[in-house]
Amino acid sequence: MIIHHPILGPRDAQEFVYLGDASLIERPDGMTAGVEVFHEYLYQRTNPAGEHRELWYHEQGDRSWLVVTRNTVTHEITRVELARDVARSKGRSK
Amino acid sequence: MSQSHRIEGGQIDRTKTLRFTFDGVPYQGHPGDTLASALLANGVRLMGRSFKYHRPRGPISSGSEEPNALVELRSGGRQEPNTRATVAELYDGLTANSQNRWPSLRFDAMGINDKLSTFFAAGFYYKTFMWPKSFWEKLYEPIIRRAAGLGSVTREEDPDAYDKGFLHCDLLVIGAGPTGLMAALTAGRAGKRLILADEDFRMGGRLNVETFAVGQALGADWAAGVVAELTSLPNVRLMTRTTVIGAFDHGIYGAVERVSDHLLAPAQGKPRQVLWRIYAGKAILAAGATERPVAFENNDRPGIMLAGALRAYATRWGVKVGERVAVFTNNDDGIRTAIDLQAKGVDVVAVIDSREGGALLPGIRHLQGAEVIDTSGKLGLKSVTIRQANGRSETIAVDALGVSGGWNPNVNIHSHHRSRPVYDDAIAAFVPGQDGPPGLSVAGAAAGAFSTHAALKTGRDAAIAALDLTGAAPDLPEAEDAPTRVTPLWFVHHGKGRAWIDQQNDVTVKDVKLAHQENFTSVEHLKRYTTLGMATDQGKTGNVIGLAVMAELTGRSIPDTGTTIYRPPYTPVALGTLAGRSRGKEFKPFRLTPSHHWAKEQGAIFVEVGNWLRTQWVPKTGETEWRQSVDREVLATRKSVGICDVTTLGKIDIQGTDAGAFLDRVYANTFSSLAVGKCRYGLMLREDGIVFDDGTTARMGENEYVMTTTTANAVTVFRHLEFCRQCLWPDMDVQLISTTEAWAQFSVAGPNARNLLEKVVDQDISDAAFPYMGAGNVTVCGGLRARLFRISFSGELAYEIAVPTRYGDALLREMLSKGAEYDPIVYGTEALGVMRIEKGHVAGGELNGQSTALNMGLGKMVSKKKDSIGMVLSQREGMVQENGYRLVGVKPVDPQGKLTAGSHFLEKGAAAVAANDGGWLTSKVYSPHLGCDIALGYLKGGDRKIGQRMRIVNLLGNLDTEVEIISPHMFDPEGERLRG
Amino acid sequence: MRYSGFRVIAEALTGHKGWKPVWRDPTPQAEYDYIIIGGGGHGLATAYYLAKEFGQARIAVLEKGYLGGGNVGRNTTIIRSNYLLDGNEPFYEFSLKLWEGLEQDFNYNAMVSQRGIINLIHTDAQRDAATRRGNAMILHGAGARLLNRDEVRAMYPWLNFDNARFPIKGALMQPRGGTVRHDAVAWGYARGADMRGVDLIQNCEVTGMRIENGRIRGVETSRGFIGAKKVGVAVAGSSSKVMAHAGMRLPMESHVLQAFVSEGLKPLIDGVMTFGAGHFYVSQSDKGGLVFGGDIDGYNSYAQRGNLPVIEDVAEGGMALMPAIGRVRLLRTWGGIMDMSMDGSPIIDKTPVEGLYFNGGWCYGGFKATPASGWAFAHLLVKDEPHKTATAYRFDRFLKGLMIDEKGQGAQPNLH
Amino acid sequence: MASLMALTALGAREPAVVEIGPLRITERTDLALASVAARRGRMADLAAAAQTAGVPLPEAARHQAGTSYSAFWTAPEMWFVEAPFGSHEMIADLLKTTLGDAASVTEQTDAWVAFDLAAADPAPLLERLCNVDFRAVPKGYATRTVVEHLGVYLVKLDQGTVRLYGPRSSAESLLHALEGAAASAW
Repeated sequence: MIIHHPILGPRDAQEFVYLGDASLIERPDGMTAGVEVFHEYLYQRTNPAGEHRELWYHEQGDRSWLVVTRNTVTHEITRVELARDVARSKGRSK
Repeated sequence: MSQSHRIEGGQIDRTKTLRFTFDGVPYQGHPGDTLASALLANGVRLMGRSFKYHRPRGPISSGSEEPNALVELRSGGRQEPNTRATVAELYDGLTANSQNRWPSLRFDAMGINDKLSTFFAAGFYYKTFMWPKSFWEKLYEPIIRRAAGLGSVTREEDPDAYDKGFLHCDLLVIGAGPTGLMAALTAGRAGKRLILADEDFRMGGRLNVETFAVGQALGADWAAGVVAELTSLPNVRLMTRTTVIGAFDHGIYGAVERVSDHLLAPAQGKPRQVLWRIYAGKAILAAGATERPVAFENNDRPGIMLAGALRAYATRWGVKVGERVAVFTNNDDGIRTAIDLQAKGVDVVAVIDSREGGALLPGIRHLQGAEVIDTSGKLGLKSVTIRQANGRSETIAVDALGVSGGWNPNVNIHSHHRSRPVYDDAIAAFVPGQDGPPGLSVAGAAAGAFSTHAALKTGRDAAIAALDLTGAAPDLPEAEDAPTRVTPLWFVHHGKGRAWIDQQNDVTVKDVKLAHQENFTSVEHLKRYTTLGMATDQGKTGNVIGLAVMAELTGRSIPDTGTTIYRPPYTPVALGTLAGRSRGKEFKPFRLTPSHHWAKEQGAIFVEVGNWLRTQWVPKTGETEWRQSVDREVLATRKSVGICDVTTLGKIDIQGTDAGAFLDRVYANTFSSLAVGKCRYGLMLREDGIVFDDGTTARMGENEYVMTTTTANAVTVFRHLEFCRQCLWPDMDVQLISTTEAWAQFSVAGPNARNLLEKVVDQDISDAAFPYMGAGNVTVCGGLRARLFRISFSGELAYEIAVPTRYGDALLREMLSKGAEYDPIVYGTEALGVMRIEKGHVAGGELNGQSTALNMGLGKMVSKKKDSIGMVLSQREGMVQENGYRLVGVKPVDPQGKLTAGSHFLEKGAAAVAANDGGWLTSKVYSPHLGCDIALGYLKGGDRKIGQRMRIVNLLGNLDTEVEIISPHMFDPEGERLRG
Repeated sequence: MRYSGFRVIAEALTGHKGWKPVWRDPTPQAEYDYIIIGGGGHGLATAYYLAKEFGQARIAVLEKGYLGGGNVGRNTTIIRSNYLLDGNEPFYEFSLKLWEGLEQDFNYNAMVSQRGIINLIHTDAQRDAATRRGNAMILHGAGARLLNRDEVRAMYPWLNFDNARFPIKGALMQPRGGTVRHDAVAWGYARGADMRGVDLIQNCEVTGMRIENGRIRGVETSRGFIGAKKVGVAVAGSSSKVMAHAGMRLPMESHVLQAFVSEGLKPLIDGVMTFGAGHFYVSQSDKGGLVFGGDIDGYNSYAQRGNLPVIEDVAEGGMALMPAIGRVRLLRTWGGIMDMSMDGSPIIDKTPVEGLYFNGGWCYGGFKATPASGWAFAHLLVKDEPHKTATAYRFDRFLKGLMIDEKGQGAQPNLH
Repeated sequence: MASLMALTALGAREPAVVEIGPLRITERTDLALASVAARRGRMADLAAAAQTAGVPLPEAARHQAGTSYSAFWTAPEMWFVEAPFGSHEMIADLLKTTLGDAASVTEQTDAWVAFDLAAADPAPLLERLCNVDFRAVPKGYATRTVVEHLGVYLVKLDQGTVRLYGPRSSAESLLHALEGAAASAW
């Protein structure tokens, strides 16, 4: 597969390490959320057959974490964003 | 009798003679020959035996679709089983042997299977061999396994090298027949980066075979002209002997280039084959079409082949397969074979044309509405029996028969993304369907456009479309544009004999009928039940016929019956090629420590730790047992001082104004409160509350920390930290970089550790100036920058000292010589393990990805006062059970008693059953200090069992040892030594 | 129709005219007591045991494609019970015991062949882990042996012993491990179920679930609504898709696992072997092909096809272990879709919907589990209680912190 | 300064020079290296300080040569800065002093082994080693890539010269891979 890195352009997916659903960005706050909320966050997956937003890490590249929107049936990639930007757009900061 | 069947013409170099042997018999051929063409030129038709019935077989094709003519090529470590003689390029000195026969190809004892074939109907084995139960492994299966298989593998190492590589292009053209050449010419002239790949050693495809003109030239000459032009273009890469094996995601194609297979052996330093990963902006599949036979009784005898192959042997290779030849066809292309052969002076005794009507061939006996119903000739064709339109049968003596049932477009690569081909009634064949690999278009015969004109035109158009070309395109040369005129004929209805569909796997029309009778009517069931299409040719010639037979039996149309799709690779690929250079010692790169060269001089024993080679121990003269060395290293360290290379531990530089706050989030314990110049043991959890990693992290400055990870987790911890930094807390001011290899780091441990270090460190490192858990920048040996950490994994007064890696070797030698008065020794990973287990420090065996801080006795380290990764989920009920596993120390009651890591805990007197399983030993060593085996283990409720006696049982080694459960801190539990 | 050697001979002598269809193609009835969604190995085994062992009737299996077309038809055919953890080992041992009597039980030769499995050991840490595992196996009655280097060498002298990057130091062996002719498992169960009146309905895709007041009433299918008192889902690979019809999210991801077969060869490898220093495992089929595999491709996928890097990675492992196979050719690759669960272990459990039961999350270990999975799922469907060997396979184990994580990789499905 | 004798990454006193066909591989032990990363929100400050200090901070995927300092981009807001080892052995300290608290600076000199590859056309070699489209990328291109399982930085210094930074501990394996590919390429 080829991932069009927002900074570096097309790169072979072999340079990346896959993590999983991009919802892993939305980690609850451990001081307020309990076991059930963390359970939902860490374990439950939508696992769609179709468009999937997922985290890839450019380990053999610039070490950027990316959010890749990819179709799990065709493997077509329609969007690639820096995970940091996505995280900020979700209101994450420090 | 040399080359008795060689006739005039062909693209072989008759000025040179190549010698080769088949089954030990010497023959001659010419450059340009394949093994099959050369054997046929020598009158050899029998080249193999079938898989199941061991039927005598010759080649049916002249290409990679060949199911029959499989040989063991070469010998020794280079022996290649199942090599298709039809594509094996002849070279001087080639040796080949027939396979799957005993004692010889002509007299194969297993040929008895053919006589008993009625007992070996499709799937018979599913219905028998079940009694008595134990006989399957003992009797039936061993017999079946010995009989099965095709070629044999030598047990020797393959001596040849294989390479891999990466290519980039705007356009990949797969196949260099008329379609591919025209596409390439169009793109090449437009200046596009182009790769043209063809599996043959000569480009041109069917143009090398056909006798008609393209433009003003013979087709082959036109092709040669185009190849010459393309060769002159700097933007074009022509790759002969290169098979595109698969279409993978996003325009990545795999291709195998056979660099040296046409040579006796690869040239010095050169690989046998190269696996290329081609990154193609666009691709055109111009793979042509494969002729298919017709199933009729005994249609598998040597001498019966595809009509196009019969023609190819005559025209391209100058070989007549037989003296008296007939052609059996249902389409006009078969007719072409008769015409070309006759023009070559071959005696064409009959054309058996299943179609009715139309013009009769002049000068040839042309029987219309006729079919071949049987053949004779045990080891090679002697006659065919035909049924004429009027129903009369007749036997005709022939020694070769060309069969054409039409042509199947080579859609294979187009369906590698699971696109299903669709049936085209006009050509009675499957053509590419929808949803093929994005960026891949199909042209020419592969798309069902069979005439030469259509090939040239669709090739050109495909290139224009793929690349959005706007300039002038090359003119199309004049070429034949004749229709194929095929009237489907899949199998000849006649009698009770066997008519082969899949020749290698011996699948006959009868087998398909039986599958239908038993309701294995889905195309996938048909394939799996009969093994149709599962042979080395993957059904390139037979699949469609099997499908058509099933369609007739079920009364459904062929499209309704379905089709199987093709998967990579297009043709089988040597595993060596797929592995490239990653084999033997080169399987993974080595990582060498800064002390490696010193250790090698000392005769050290090394151990693989991931990709690292670490010193396991350093034997001294006279030491014959590893334990002698390890015990000595431990005792010498505890007595005076020992040095260990710990460079392999991961080191991560963490800077930024939020570095401390960041560490508080990623570690279970707190780091923001750590004073500058101090270090602290850190425990890192995964989000699921399981311990991820541990290590000491030092605060080198207000906004600067150095984190240490375990050797094993250095990469995964770094990745995790980047995840936390970028995805969870994107606005924290934290910068990370690995410095693992930048510093050579040595542990210096033992009562004389400080004394020794004082010989090299330029600053005051007294206990007052550099207390326990101190950390800081120092210099050594008169000003070399260094880092010093006062940390201990051994329980001794200990430091870790780091210098830039290039000075590591020198620092080690300097410490050994400057500190000689303390008799320093260098210890390896074994002694390291002994000392850490004596101290109850966790390492690999305990950090197993299944254990919590609580399990390790470190539960209190998980701070609840702050949010950190894993804190919440570490509190789940199943992970805080009172009777859960706890880390304990173990020693045998009898000091002579033995322990083994991985052994399990049982109570005294308890039966060795799972219900009594108390846990297991994670790590075990011999402690020279305590004079007995000691171990760490996870024991259920272990914290409440200290002082109790249990048994340690290893059921794999008949070990049953009474032990005492003790604190994991087995040596100097108060830690007086390390604070000394 | 009972199969036997005599029958084969008798049919051979009379032109094979007497063989009957192995299963019927029934029209779906309006309602069943049990609907099993998924005509793969687990679904067919469940139906078979429901009828045979639990005496149930009015059972249908709904299959969207053809019987046995899922992972039971696309795996590397290995059976073993060499598991480590208490939650797993009794279940897989139960499964192995069922394999050992399976052919006589369903009168179909699935070629269950216990030629042994060895897991090669390359480091001391691996030996310690193998010792722990081997002891756990013996404690559970599964049997195990620890082989030293010489014993491995005696078995396969042509492995890379002398020039290995990671030397072979021994192996953990389960002599009872082996292989089974995978398609025959599906066909044997299908035939056995059909003979006992189970309706096996092919080309029938479930498109929805009718749930009223928290209770399942039946399923919508491409062939219309079919009512049911109880519905069991056994569609591993597609579990998330099917359970979404009931509004459920699952602790799993779908991933592609590729497998490979070489051209046919004369006997080279007798048993099953796994390489402990890379991603590679191999056996040789009775037909002669080397059947081998490695890691999953590693990203969510429903595509049933993989990519080149994993093919290369597997070949590298193979060549590192067996330098003699350089000229052996890879014939065919295929990809199956795995339910990769959050701890690498399966789920056989009730759901919040009354009458709806779930069986999935088999990761790439589902084939060997087929008999026990079918049996345990049938048990659950009939008795509403988990089978004694499957009590740990609950949905709530993640909430409770009772993961069954053999590899210790945590909640990252692609690492299991 | 110090009395300790350095060893090269290949364990020798002197850097290696290897010639294979038209290729010359030169081990570079005379380069000092440090990573420079902008502190959060301080990119402008860093850029200004770098400009003053003569430290180039090229855009993504680029290498830029300077008078004493050269640099290539490695990650968002992060660079590897090169300088002559003889004059800049203390490169990290020097850069910290000049760049101040706008940057996080870390010494990287000995984390890497550097090989300069020189040939009239290195493409036949590189296409056997990594997926970089060497013919297409411009002079000054810098990227991280993978060579025989090893993560390396590749810098196209000019049409015929390539610098590879590989993990120092694997210097021997990397050189071995280069030699094998070179023998195959030419």
